[in-house]
Amino acid sequence: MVMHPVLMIAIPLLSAFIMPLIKKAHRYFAFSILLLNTALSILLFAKVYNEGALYETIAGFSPPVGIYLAVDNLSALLAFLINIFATINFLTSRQDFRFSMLYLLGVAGATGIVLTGDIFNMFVFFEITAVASYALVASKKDRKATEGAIKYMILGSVGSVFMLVGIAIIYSQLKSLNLYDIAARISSMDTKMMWLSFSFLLTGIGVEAELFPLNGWVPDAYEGAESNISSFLSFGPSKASIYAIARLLIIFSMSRTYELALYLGIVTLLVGELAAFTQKNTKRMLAYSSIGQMGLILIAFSLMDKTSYAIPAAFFIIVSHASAKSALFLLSDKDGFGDMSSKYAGLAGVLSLIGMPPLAGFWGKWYLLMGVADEKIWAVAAIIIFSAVIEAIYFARYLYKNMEGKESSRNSIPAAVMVSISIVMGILPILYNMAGGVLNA
Amino acid sequence: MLELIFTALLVASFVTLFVKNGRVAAVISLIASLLPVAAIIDWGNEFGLKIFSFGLEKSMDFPIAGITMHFSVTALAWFFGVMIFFLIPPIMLFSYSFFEKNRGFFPFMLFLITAVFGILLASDFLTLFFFWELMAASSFILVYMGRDRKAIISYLSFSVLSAVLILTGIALIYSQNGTLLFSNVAFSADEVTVSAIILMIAGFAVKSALMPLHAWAPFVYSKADEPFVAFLSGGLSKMGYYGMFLMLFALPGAKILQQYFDSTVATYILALIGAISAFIGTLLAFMEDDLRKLLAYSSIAQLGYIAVGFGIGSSLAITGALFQAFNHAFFKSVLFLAAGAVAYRTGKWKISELGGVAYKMPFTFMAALFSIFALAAIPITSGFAAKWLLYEAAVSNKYIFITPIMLIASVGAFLYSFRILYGVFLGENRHDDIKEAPLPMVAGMFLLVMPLIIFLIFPGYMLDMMHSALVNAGIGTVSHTNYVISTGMASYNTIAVVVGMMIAMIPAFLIYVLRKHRNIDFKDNFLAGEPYEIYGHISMHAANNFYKPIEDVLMPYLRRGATSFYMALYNAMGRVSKTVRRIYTGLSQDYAIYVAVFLLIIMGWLIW
Amino acid sequence: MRKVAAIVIASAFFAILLISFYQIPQSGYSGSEYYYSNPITGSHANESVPSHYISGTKNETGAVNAVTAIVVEYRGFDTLGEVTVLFTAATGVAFLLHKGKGGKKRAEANLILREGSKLVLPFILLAGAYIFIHGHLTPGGGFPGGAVIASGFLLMMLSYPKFFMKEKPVSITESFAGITFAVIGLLGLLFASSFLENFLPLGNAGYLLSAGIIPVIYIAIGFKVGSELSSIADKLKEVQK
Amino acid sequence: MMWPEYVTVAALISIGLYGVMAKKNLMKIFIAISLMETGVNLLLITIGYIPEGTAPIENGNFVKYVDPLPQALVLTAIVIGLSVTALALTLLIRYHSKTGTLEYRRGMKW
Repeated sequence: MVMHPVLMIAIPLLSAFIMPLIKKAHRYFAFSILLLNTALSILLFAKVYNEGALYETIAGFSPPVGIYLAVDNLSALLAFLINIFATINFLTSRQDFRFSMLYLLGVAGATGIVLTGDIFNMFVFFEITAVASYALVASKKDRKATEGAIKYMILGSVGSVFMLVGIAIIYSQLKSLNLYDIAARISSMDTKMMWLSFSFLLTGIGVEAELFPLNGWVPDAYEGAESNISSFLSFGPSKASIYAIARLLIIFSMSRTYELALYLGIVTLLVGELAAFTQKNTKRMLAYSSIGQMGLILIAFSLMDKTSYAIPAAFFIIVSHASAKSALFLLSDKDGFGDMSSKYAGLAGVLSLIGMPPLAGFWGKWYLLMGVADEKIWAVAAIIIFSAVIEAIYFARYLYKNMEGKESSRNSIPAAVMVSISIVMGILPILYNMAGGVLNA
Repeated sequence: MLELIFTALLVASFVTLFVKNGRVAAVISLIASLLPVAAIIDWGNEFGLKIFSFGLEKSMDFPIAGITMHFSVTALAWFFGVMIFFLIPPIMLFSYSFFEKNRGFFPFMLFLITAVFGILLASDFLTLFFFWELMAASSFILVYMGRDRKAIISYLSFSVLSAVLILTGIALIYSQNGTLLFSNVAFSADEVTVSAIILMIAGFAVKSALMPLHAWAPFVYSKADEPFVAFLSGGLSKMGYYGMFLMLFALPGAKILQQYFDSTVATYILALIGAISAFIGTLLAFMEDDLRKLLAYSSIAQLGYIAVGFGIGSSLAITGALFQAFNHAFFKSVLFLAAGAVAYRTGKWKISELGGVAYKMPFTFMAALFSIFALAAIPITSGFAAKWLLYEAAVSNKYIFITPIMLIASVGAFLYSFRILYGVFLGENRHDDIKEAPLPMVAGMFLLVMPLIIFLIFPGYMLDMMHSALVNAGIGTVSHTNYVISTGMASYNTIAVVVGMMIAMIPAFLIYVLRKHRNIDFKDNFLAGEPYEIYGHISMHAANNFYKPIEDVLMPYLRRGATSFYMALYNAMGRVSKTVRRIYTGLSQDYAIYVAVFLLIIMGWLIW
Repeated sequence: MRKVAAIVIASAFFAILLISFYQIPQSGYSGSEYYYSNPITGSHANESVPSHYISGTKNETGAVNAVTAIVVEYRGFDTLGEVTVLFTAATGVAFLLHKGKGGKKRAEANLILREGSKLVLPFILLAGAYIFIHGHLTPGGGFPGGAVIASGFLLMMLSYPKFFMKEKPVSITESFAGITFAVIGLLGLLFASSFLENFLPLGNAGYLLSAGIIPVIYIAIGFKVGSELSSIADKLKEVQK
Repeated sequence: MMWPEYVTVAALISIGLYGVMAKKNLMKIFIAISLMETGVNLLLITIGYIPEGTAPIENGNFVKYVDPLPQALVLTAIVIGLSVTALALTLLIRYHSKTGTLEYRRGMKW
């Protein structure tokens, strides 16, 4: 079969359209679509891995004129991650067919952000995910959820306006919306306009990517939402957005933008970890911790131009954070690890986040520090060490707090499966070849 | 073959995870833990312990996860292997009776053993670090089962600190050398390498509980399961010293440090830290009422001596340090196990609540007694040989500041050993209803005492075992025969010492045997025959507030120790954190202001 | 305090936006500095993207209206996304507000409004249909057409307080319209080479039956937007207090 | 250079931003967001505009057409803005029914 990445977006959309017609079996239907999507993403990754980057034009027009999807190793892997976590997470849904629809749309949007090669198309997918997420966050129907969703919505809308301004400025200069066309011709752009558009785009995407200080909505939305939705937010939109920021950095490949991203990452990391340090509410603590991890991912991406370790580092931190943090969010509907699988998920998740092998977090930390040492940026190394210790302290407290659990979380088995993915990803050899032979000492 | 051992250990670990019955799990674990022992014995043919051989390979390249892990056994690793893996079967034997139900001790212990095996065999930094982290993770889970808040938080945060320090060091070394294989790494005296060495030694020092980084130890040692603590103190703490030895002498980091600083200041600081650890650890130990905490501080103190040896760095000192490490592995394991056995029968940990256990648990007492002799370095034990080598090294290198500290600490060791002996085992008999610990426990403890006795008489064997490790590191060895160690200053003939002690003992023994003695009630002994009743309820327990005067003098200073420093740091971080959280005011208007200001700032920063 | 800060920030923003817009060139889109390069092949073209649209619309899509050609064909994927966003919002509204029955009674509108709106409704619907059917020929298309249709229903809701959209037919229309769009896209993948690619004959440009799949998609969009907007209005009305 | 349009765009976006930052009433905040969206839409249109250009619908006689792409983008942007507004109204209705107000009262923080 010829592999079309567009199917990974079109099929969930189509099935979301079909959903109102088959209200009864919506859960099975949505689940099988998600499974199918995961299978497609595996095929896609296999193809991209073997044959190199894959381009798919849409509507038959060559790229800058038409839209196209550009899939490389990293984006294929991210698409896979988003879909497989979405599949597992979906097992915990207990609501009506509209929830399944919104969920599918959100997943399709996040996948689209990762796969698309067109900046306006990316904006559209951002909006799909964002609108779906607003509704999903509010799905709990209590005051907190509504409040969180409203804050998310206000900041998200402001962000999308800024993103659109950025796109408009780029378009006014280059008359093109294609990411790679823009990247190729960015040097012909007026410098001031370039910086302007970069700032607007960074701000716009940064709201979704939970960067400090654009992340005011994060703790409230995560706290207010149902635990499986917090989990969805932490592996879906946020990961897709941070990848979009990485693409943005590649397009505006200037040492200054990387420098800015590095500072931004550091500030985000410190603020997130410090804010999590004394937070008593588990979900809020996890949300702050997510902010910190996003900062770490951004730090990794900001070293992209300097060292080849950056991308594997970022990837593994993404894997570890997506799996472990999502699992912890899933467990957060009850205080305490009551049964075996939630104990396992909680412990392994925390161990992955603080970087213990053979979990994916270990490789993230390994590559990141390798990259930092390669570049000899001591301050960053010190900050990473500091934040790792802070993280260890509050996660130890989290583990202690959850040790005595009487009732077990309803989501414990999906959470355990999610964490297991972190382990599998930590051992799966194919991922390391991506990083080239850098490790074969 | 080698991968078979790893696989078998891992499989055993997974199997025991699902075995609910503690006895069955213990038997499986015992058998599994014999595998590394067998491997060590087999490799012993090359390194000086010829027992039998079944031809196990000495190195292995194992491709996993897209990278190749390099394993090979070196003389150093083998010596540490002897030190660590012989501990485990007796501990498992002990655990057979200790755990009624399998609550997770066995699987993670086996996992831990796998990790330690991996660390010792690793011949590149990635493999080393990988297994180091596995060790940290599995030991953390074992600590986690102790269900103590402080233990969990302190152990996890210090483990992570250790891990990131080591990882940063490794990354620096890699950026300088472009290789991670020990055999290819060539240190040069530049600041990157030097900071890498210092970072890694700091990381390893966390595990070996050196003084400023020891704060986790008292909490963890006093709250986790005893068999695990025995291994933690006896075995795992040595892994830190293994790493230090690797960095300082096997990859000659000590020379680089000397070259870079143009003096021995770096290693002198290490020795000083070790001596201070020994000193303060001892002080804290003899004021402690909780038996396990006492042993924890004692561990910190005893491990400090090893650092002194490494810091001095002469062949004499390192020999002494390794000897001390070996002794400590065994006697401290026995002591923790004995504490566990006592608690198993009495359910008590406080010295002030215990007493007279020896009357009911004589075998436990004997094992503990011998270990205490070794701990206090009484001349007839192997502990003495180690300390003697260390003192001589310190004196001969004119470490005029460190030597007295060590001597005082060593005297302090007598003081707290006495408290264990008298407060727990002797003195007023408060426990009439207990009986001797179960046979497997006693057997385990006696098995662990065996090496202490062997190396008491034949310290030369010990020196033989570490011979090739020292030679490979270019350190040189101390000349010796089986029972005579000769250094520049003097020679220590164990036969002579033992015989001398025996002769000194004979009169006492004769008195005990020949004279008719009568048992005097403890109360009479204590009150010199006066009727007990007139005193009412006085505490006859000599171990209670035994060192009150010293405590009164020293406590104000010790209270400002490392632990309170970390607590202050923790609280300060908490305040910073509370301030930071104020950013999130909960008003979307404020957040919008942040967004706008952020946009303005980055625009300004980028354009101008 | 907050207001002062907000005013300062907003005026700084105003200034910055003005200064930056000052530099946006207004020289059209055909200059050589806008010539694009194909990211797949790396070849450089001798035209800019917009001029390609202007010159190629008729031949490549068969439509006369370049905006429609872009919306449905060249950037049809965006439009699918856009429809999806609206669909998501409609679903979200229904998801969050469902079972909000009733609301307080409002006075009936007067006779003229009631009868008048009955009278105009067919014409409004017809106008909407006209707009989306002729999307490839005249200004307009599925979105404006759908909006016009929804406005007809809105008018009914205003004049008849008890007027409710029946949920089932609306959602079925919505679904089928969406399915049509996505299925046409997939058929493009099947019959032509890529998603949303035209597989119908282009016909004579300027005629109603021309431009391949554009009218089909626009009709689907028209129905979809119409039903979605009406259902959103309906849902919001239901909970009115 | 088209001053009136650009001034309007800048003013709309800034006023909208001011509203989001300073207004207490959530309804007003969403109105402000709509203002910003309108500003951006106007910006896109203005960017695509050529003086004396006509709508890009081919009618036989060659004239100067305006850039058709921004118009297509604006179409998308308008619909997205509409969707967000619809959802926002829904949430505001919910918020009002839970708290009886459209301002943050004892909300979540820290």
